[in-house]
Amino acid sequence: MPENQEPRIGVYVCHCGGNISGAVQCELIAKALKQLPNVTITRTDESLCSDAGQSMIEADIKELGVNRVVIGACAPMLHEQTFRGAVTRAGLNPYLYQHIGLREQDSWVHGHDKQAATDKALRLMSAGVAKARLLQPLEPIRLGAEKHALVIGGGVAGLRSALDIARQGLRVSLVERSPFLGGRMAQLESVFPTEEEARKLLHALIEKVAAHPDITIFTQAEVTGVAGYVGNFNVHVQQHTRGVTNENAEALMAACSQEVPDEFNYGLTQRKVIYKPYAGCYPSTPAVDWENYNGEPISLNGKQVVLKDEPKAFELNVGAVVVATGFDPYTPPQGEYGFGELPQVVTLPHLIRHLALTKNGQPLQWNGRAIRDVALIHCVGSRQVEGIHQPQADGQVNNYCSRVCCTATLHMTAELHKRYPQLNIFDLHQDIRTYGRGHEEYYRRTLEDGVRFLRYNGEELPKVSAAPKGDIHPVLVKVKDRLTYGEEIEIPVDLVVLAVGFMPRDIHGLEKMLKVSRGADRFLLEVHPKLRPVETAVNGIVLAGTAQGPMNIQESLSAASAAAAKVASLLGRGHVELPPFVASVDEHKCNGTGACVEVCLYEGAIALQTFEENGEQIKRAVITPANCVGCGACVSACPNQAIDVQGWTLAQYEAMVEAIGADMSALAEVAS
Amino acid sequence: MDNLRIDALIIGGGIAGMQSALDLADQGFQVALVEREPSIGGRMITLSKVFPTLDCCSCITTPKMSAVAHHPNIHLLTYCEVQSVREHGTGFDISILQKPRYVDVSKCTGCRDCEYECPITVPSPFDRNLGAYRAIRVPFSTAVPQKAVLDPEYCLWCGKCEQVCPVEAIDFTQQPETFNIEAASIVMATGFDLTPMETKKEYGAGKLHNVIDPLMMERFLAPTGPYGRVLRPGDGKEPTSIAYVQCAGSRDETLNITYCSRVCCMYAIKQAMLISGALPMAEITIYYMDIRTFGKGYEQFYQNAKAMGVEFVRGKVASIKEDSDQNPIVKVEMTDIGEIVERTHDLVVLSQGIIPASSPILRGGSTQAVSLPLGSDGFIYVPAPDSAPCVTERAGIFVTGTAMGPMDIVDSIISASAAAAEASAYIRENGNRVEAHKEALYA
Amino acid sequence: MSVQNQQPKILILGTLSGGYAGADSTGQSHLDYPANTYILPVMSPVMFPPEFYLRAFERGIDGIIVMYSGTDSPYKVEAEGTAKLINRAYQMMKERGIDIRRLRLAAICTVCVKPFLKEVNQMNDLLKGIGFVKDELAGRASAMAGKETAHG
Amino acid sequence: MSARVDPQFLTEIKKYGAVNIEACFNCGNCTAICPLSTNGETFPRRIIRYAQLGLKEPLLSSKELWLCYYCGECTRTCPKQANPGEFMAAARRYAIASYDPTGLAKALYTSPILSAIFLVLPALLIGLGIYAFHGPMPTNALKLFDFIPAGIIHNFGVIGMILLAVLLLAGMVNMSIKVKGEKTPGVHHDWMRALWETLIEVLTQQRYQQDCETEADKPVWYLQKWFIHASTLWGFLGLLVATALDYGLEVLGIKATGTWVPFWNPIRLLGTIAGLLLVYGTSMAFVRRIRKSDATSTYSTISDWAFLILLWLTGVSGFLLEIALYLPQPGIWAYWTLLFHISAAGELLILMPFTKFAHAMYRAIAIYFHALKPVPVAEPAKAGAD
Repeated sequence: MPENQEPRIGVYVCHCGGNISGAVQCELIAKALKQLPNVTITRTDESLCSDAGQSMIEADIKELGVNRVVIGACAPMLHEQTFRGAVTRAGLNPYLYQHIGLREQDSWVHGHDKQAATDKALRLMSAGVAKARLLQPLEPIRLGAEKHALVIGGGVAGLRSALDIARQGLRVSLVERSPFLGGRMAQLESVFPTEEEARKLLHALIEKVAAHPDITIFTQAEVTGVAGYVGNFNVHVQQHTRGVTNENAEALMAACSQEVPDEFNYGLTQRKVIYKPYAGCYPSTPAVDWENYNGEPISLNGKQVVLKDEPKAFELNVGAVVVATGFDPYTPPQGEYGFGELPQVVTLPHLIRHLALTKNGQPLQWNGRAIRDVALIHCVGSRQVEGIHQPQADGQVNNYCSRVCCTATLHMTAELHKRYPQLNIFDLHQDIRTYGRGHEEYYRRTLEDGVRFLRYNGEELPKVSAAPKGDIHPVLVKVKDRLTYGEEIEIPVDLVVLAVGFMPRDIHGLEKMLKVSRGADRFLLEVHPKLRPVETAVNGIVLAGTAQGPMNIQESLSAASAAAAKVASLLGRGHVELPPFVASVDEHKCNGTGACVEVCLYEGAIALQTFEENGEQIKRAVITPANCVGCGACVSACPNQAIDVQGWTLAQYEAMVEAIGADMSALAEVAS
Repeated sequence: MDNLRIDALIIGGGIAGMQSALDLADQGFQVALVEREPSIGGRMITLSKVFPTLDCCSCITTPKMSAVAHHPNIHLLTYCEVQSVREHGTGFDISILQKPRYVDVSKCTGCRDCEYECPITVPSPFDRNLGAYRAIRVPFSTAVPQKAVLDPEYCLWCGKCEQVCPVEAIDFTQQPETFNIEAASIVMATGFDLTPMETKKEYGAGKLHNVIDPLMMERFLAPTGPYGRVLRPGDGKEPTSIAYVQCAGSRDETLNITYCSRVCCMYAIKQAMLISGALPMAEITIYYMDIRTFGKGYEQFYQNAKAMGVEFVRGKVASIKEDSDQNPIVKVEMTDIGEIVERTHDLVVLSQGIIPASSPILRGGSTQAVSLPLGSDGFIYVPAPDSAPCVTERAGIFVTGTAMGPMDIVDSIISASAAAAEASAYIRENGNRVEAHKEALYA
Repeated sequence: MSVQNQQPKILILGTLSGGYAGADSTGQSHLDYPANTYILPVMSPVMFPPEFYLRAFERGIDGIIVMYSGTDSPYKVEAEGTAKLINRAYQMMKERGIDIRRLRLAAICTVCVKPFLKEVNQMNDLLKGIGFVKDELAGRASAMAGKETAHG
Repeated sequence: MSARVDPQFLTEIKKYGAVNIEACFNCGNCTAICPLSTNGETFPRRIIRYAQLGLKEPLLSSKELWLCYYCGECTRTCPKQANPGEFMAAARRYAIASYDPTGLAKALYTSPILSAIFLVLPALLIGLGIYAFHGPMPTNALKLFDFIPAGIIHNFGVIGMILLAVLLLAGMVNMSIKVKGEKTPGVHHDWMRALWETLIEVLTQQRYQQDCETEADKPVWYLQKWFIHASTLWGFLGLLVATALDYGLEVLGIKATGTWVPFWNPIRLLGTIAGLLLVYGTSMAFVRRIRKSDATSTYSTISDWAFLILLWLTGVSGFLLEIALYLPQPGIWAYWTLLFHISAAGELLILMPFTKFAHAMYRAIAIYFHALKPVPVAEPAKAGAD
């Protein structure tokens, strides 16, 4: 291999059609640099990036045995890759090439002083030569990648991700914690802005997912452990028994008598512990609610059947993981706007279910009382202000906007008005945020429906209390209305609806297993909102939907498809290729101080491992290249200079600095 | 230009188009990216910083531009226009017009010698006409490709550029050329325009000296901008009182634009914060109806701006007039207290809304190349936004970014990746990929 | 050809996502600045131990500007980590009698042309005033020697 | 003090017009664009807000309602096209109906059938009633008051006027009590000055003239809304004065009604000019309403039309009578015209408290209270200053 031989450096200075040569005396530099040790050939060319220029370099590598290439030309941004290509074509490792920007950083900025420009070029080029002597061949980090992705979460985002990944020709395992697919979307009735039936849309998607040959669905399953890295994650999954068979399921469900509050209807109704959340759910077979089942036998056809959960554990090898674990609606603490104290105070999700349970034509009632006046309060659990709102269990307040609630609330008021035109509806908001396509239309519509909008200040919240005796309405809402110059307005109502926001979900330590982090809002955090908006800091783990933050269905779908696109790019080729610029440890120098591990901020990038050498136990740092970003924090931390970033070593920098600081007069003399 | 056979044609080289192209190309698809301007980068490359992180905008855009330019699977077609799109099996036959640059791009090194020699100064649309460039120029410093382009409308054909060009790249004889692309799918990323200032008479109809549009303010604030500081275009004075008029081109039935433009609240707040950095003594007022800071981290951004002293006044500005010193006077009811105020500011920024790009690709009789139904808001119609947000009425044509409605950069980028996922699935499902993919050599 | 050894030398460590790209932007704008500036691309300056700067001064570099991306950096540790390292370098410089103004940390973005020029010109002006680092290193040595004599 | 919402109130006002006001999202554009709205007395949004929340008392006691001349700027520029100008008109109709103790105004505004009956019946009754007392119709010379004795007209007129005054007074007192609000102890108001200002404003319509036309598209003066309105008002007032003077001369025994005078007789001249103005003003208003020239003339209630039609008919018939007086050989039509004129004028007077006509008084009251400013209290001499 040429790269293991004594360096034979080829140095090339580009005229760049006069752009460099106009200020820099290229020929002199070539002549001067020829004097340097290890420099085999120096050349100048009118335009190195031209075909002729590139061919000349290739020929030198092949014919003169040049095994290190230094090029002084335009900015590396423009043509570094071009020349790497040329070097590779000639059979040399592409990383045995060093690019020096002589145009943007020299000739174009020092054109007034050709002497100085030439002097600078000479020093920069000799620094390049100094680095070239120390260049080592590098290979991109190539990791085998399972053409198989794991999607955690069977809500709309998880389903969409799974489908889109499978559509790119990859295998997908979909893990859902509950016995049924569909997530939060199944609890909705109609969706804005199209007014389509939520479950109809959802089922169209579920059908595609279920029918796709490359998607395996695991319900009642949870991730219990994650090891490995991009391309090769080893995921432990535990799956509970469904508890019933296709044959006996319906009969058992009918025979079952134990009932618990139905979380699908937010406890508005009861359901059995062998249950289906709703007709037409997927899978259609009922399942046992193990958390609530009291273990007592169920009598079926005279036989006593005791149901048993025998969870099975298995492993999945996947190349990437999509986290689509969704959100929880905010639950107001006891007393917030009378919640939990006044029976007439409910949340928006409650009302959605309540309305779904109320048949068309049936009057609107709550707690057996006819509803004539309703107040809806926005921003419950969102846009909270420290000192005003009761903090969460973790001491924080939700200072973010939940994005969806404004349109969802107006969508609800439109629905209420449509079904009950006589209803008086009051909407208490801070700002109306109907930002999306077709959303402002809901604002227009509800205004025209006669909904009364009142605006409160986030620091002076509306007050909800029981109405004084004798009032025909049970609840009195008081609000200092900004639209009426802060006048206090009293609204007697029969029902108060709290438009609750999105809460980051407790995903049972999953984020720790995956080593992904949460942002200040406690939702899962992306690497960068614009550069990599659906990827986490852990390579190969991507986010889909509301696990990342509040989103409506349309936005969740887009995010899920985007996550699928990332997974497809990552795994499509069967291997993952990462740039070679990662840390590497010189095992002869490392004595296991652990200083590098302390400074590293990237999970799993560097760790101390114990080796046995000559009968002794020694600790040594070991890099996992897949997790290293090459920042070099470990390099400066190591007291023994045992770590370097490949391609950017400290020794190379020392050599370059030495070349820049060196006395060049001898070189220059020869050249002139 | 040779005819091409590719998997996907991306129309529009802004951030959405670039992201779609990169996502498809990274999966190994052969992609062509058509941009009608001489450089890719779209609107985003002209911006200063981005909300809510206040990252330098070009730091995010230029790497993507560069990645597009160097990607082995992307054919970059700048200064080109789509002339017609015809169905061809499950794919399309597309006719593309290459507009003449009068510069041989295979020779041009982007040295800008021609630009320095050119005697003709032309107002630069890149700088919202606040600055000027030459009749022949590299479009802007971070343009991709870094190739000169000559503007025949202004050129005197004096030949000076031809004399100084070190690589003989100037070619006055270039003619428009037409070539064909056979593509398995199309992604529309045609972007947006601002609501024209002229439409609102009460706001001076674009005639007031110190009332500007938000993209002008971006250029004032951008490190690459024409002045490198914030000033009044009327007289160059440094403004000490600056006002933002929200919903100046949205949510207004008198303009026939009833929708919310979605980005104006955030860009106004962002600009306000940047201005307070550049002009610490400046007082900034934002007149608004509803503050719509709905995105991740946006509400906190808004609260920070309030804490920094940016004044938020609720009330729709009714009129803007000008005093004898060309100071704009804003009249508004402060609805919180029910008082009418007339305030004199040094500079007013109209937070104009987003309208669909006036691209001839989309509308205009005989030039309508891609016949796609539009929604009542004028943006490309999406029949099933709650199940397939990027799928248009025409099979094989997908839409992304602001071509489908107002959207911020984050949402555009996510939507771009989603469109890429849809397009790639479509290509695979129809089994008409053109060739085995190439891998990016040094990704 | 002759070389100009009479100019103090400024080493610039520019991050690929910040200062180095900022210098390229300055070049694209064809704006002049002093030629005694030598820009080396770096991934992140957090890799340089404080001793690195000391050795650079010993090798004849008279001023160093670290142009990093700070909080805009793609690397989590860059902003805080670099500042810590530079502070340690300042300590060591003080001990060696090197004027700490010879080492500057500046956040430069990819299109920060004006801030780039400002930093370079400021450092150049400073060096014109305070001269070569070798004199400081020698002066310190002689001062120490003088001190010892005085006390001895 | 907190106020309780009444969601039905807006529905009530909408019966009086207020097209599309439900679209209003309280942006405040209308109030800021309004050339007449001033701090302390902002409108239309304040009034709209009262209506939206059902704050009936504040709405009825707001003089702002009457300070609006309905120039239409708010409606033209409203971002929701909620038509605030028309809302103000509707709210004024609602207020007229509320101040009116008889309930007739409400019926007129809200029931087309009732208004139709009420429009035709009194006029018919007056006509028939007077006709019952009629005398001959000499054709050799025009002797109008042979046909209908002037005494009858005068007596009917005086009785009608008194009744009218009572009703109007009731409405005015109703309104005044509401608008005046609580008296602040120790604060005195310059009521003389306010009265004077009111008089000037009523006569000159200065605010209408100065503020209510947008500079940019102002038509020639005689086509301006202000002039059309003012000429109607002046015409009406001129005729009223001329008639009163004529009657006064008879009462004083100087000249019997019906005595021939040359057309340059000052009273006759005043009548002629006033009649011309009235006919011009009402005709132009007609044209504008029929053409729906702008927002202000787009929506018209039956009551609005009735008022306008009656004014026009009274004006035109009066004018015909004057022509007849100077014709050498007037036809029998002149007598019928007189009968018609008296019926129309009578109807106009009867309708006064119940239709748009009432704005003439209510606006004056509002302007008075608007002009009422506290008298600066002289600083009490400082104790121990001497």
